[in-house]
Amino acid sequence: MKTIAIVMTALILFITHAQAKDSTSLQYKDVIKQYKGDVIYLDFWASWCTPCRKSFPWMNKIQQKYADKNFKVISVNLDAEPNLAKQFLASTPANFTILYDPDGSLAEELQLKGMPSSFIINAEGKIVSAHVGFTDKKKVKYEQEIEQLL
Amino acid sequence: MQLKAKKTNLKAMLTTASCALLGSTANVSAQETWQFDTAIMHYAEVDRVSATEAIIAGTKKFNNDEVLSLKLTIDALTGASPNGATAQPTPQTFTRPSGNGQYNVKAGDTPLDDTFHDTRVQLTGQWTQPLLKDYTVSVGGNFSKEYDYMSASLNGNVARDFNKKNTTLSAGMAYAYDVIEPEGGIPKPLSEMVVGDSNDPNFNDDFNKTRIASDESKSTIDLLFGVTQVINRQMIVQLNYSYSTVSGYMTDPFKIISSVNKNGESQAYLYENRPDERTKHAFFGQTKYHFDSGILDASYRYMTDDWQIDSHTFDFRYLIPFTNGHFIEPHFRLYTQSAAEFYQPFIAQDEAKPNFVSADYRIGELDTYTVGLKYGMPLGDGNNLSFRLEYYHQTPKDNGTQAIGVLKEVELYEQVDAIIAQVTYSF
Amino acid sequence: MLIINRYKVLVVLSLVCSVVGMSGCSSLGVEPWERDLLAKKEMALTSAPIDASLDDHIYFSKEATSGGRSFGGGGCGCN
Amino acid sequence: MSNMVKGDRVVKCLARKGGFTLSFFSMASLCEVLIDTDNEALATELGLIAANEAWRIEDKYSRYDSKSLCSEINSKAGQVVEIDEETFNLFEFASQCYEMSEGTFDITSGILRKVWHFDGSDNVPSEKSVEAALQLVGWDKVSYSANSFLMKKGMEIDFGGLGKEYAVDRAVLLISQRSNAPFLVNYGGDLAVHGTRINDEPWQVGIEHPSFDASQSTLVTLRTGAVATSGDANRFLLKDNHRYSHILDVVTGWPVKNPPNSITVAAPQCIQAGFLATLALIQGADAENFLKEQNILHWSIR
Repeated sequence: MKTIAIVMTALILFITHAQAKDSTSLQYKDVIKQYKGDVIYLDFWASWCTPCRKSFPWMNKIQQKYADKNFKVISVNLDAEPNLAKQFLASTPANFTILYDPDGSLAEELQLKGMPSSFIINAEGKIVSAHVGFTDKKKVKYEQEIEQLL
Repeated sequence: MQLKAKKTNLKAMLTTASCALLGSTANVSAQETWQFDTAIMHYAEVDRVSATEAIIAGTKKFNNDEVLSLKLTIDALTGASPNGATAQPTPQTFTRPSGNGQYNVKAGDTPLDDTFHDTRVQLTGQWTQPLLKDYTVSVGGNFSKEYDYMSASLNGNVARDFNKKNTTLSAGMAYAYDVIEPEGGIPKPLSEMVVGDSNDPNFNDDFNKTRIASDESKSTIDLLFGVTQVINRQMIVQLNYSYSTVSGYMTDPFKIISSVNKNGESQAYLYENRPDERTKHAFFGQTKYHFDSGILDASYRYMTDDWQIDSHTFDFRYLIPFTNGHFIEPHFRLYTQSAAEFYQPFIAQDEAKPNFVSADYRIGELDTYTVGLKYGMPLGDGNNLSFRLEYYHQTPKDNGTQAIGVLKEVELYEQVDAIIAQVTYSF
Repeated sequence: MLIINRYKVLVVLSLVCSVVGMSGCSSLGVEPWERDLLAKKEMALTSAPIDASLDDHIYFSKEATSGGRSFGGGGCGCN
Repeated sequence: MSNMVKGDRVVKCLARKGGFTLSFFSMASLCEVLIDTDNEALATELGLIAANEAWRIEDKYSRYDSKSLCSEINSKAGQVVEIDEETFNLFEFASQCYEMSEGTFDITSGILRKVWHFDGSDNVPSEKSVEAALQLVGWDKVSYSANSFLMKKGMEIDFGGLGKEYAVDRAVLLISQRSNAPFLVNYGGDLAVHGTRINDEPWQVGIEHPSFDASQSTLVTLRTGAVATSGDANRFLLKDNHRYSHILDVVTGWPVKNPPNSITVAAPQCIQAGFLATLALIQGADAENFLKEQNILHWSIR
């Protein structure tokens, strides 16, 4: 009985190494260059993340509400397989820009702490604040921060 | 352009599509509604106890990530369970726990008391919510009432996430208070069961001499410390240490022990007596590994307590999903425990009466294994149905005790076979 | 008998602490956006809570050990 | 003989052997409801139920009515639009039709009418203009949820292929809830029957589809279920003596090669019959085999 216990604990301690990341994909400076002068709500989401789905209707609303005050919602999909994102988008309409970062290079560059993560970026391209998660209380705070920058 | 793919079930698909439109049953979007899990489980042992248990559990997620879950459990128990006495080559007679009436046991049979039919109702509630940045707190309560037993407990738990939620440390505490009010009252420990004609005038006085109280209680404090660690994209591990101390009445008022002479023949039946303190330590390790499509759930639990019971539990499940959303999940569980210090299958009449003694095989040396299979299928619109069938086998062991005299000819450690059948529907 | 038990407890306790200590280092774990498999409900540590509570009740009333995965269970006369 | 007037919408009630015929105009078709009852008041009430429902559906989903929800959706293409449950259910049905037909039955294909005008002339559109129109066609470019809908700027949706048949089925549903008198609903060739007539006599209906000259009408006897007709013989283009039919292959944007002039299909519900008829036409020359293979009862006129 003793040996099985040891083997079991060894199995639990079994550690694998993280895969290497190639760097041909999305970088922060490229994303910002395209939207110079806009205040940006940069959101990171994935199809398997349930709170992310709840944030889409709100992002649609603020994109429409502040569209004329050069405000942009940019959302970055982090699904490894893009068709998962397509299925997600087929049943969750989004009227804002969607970028794809399948190997997570932009996510890594910005050191995401959780999912969904969002960054509020001012017109000069500087990150003003970073947030994790999406709830009713948090979305009120996010909208206030955005309004201050507009 | 021809429709290449052979569409044989076009008419069937079309019927469901149009009936959804014209039947226009409203499908409420899932955000704010309750998620329900209902289950009926039937546990049946061969010639012994059988229980049917029904559960309805509801969970509601609120929009700031708070979760409320409520659960109602109703179970009904019937059948006979061993009263602790040994089998004998001759028929035996025992008094019912209530003191009125007897029941007889045939020669060679393990004595079973069939007065057990009981219905239990249990209500459980748990509230969980995030706190500050990385903390999650949860508080809950539990109330359970059956004919002769009442139990109430409260629990609290706090968990903190580290290093991007890869590591979670949690600490929890629970307090439970149980009261037992057995039919016939609390027996006097190690007193002799009065066996005789119950309408004999002084039977009642003799019976009452073996009673010391109408009810007893015990309280339990549990502490639980855990660490959950994500190893990699496919694997997560949890390690828990739990400490539990129980003080109060832990004796089973319905269990007795045979007092036998040199030739192993029962001379009397003594009511058992267990210590009123028990401290348990349990170490639990679980890992879930996601292969390409299957998911392995393997766990090991080591428990040791100051009743000198050590136990090892191995549990393996392997979920095999199919493309149409169905799945099967084979399950294998192995359990072994050493006997409690004061466990004895019988006691010699001339031996000095020990302080604590019990012949309840469930705290004797025991090996058990469970083999089962679960099959699940989605029913569309988020509802799913699953069936579970398991076979559970118990092998009580002699813990080194030598059978004496006639006890050699009877089965002292009868094995138990049981079936667990469950249907679960969630919507 | 008593001494050996004490020794067993120490061995297992030290094992747990080493794992806890080691898991603190950051090489273990995934980035938040790599949790697609872990996010599945079948990958939850207690993925079938109803089955778990029914099993806890059975094994609590048929064996001498309970809990470990969560609090000790019980709450019944269960003989 | 009496008329019930609702604005410019009139419901005429005519007596006939064994019952009444209620008739009105909706969705550019003559709509009739034949009810076997000698109770004129009941007949008129049931006729009004059907007519009001047909007009409600027309006002809501007609592409030509600028105040309709359909027009609002088309004008707000590129933005997220609020939709109600009925519209969501219609989109769910259209989405399943899109999948069952592997993309050839698509309610966003109305845009192709901008480049194709089947007026019997020879102005076949250029390759480029068809290609440009195709960019704005494709149900896969749409995203919708239980209460919101979004499609690309410039795209348009058209309930033409479903609207009339849906109105027939809705009329059958509402009337059968109100009375169990046997009746037949016929909206311009798309029809459905309900209830069993005296000594189980079938309904005899001649289908005068707008494109037919009198000699070619199809006589249908029907005891249960629904029938829908698709196809329009006099809409085509003729160039270098090649006849371009008005049935378009949504994937290529070009007409389907020699489909039948029209196909009438029978099915339990009118909306199913309508979809199957349109889907069969899209199979072009293979239309009849396709329906035979699926063992679907049909009549085809070439």
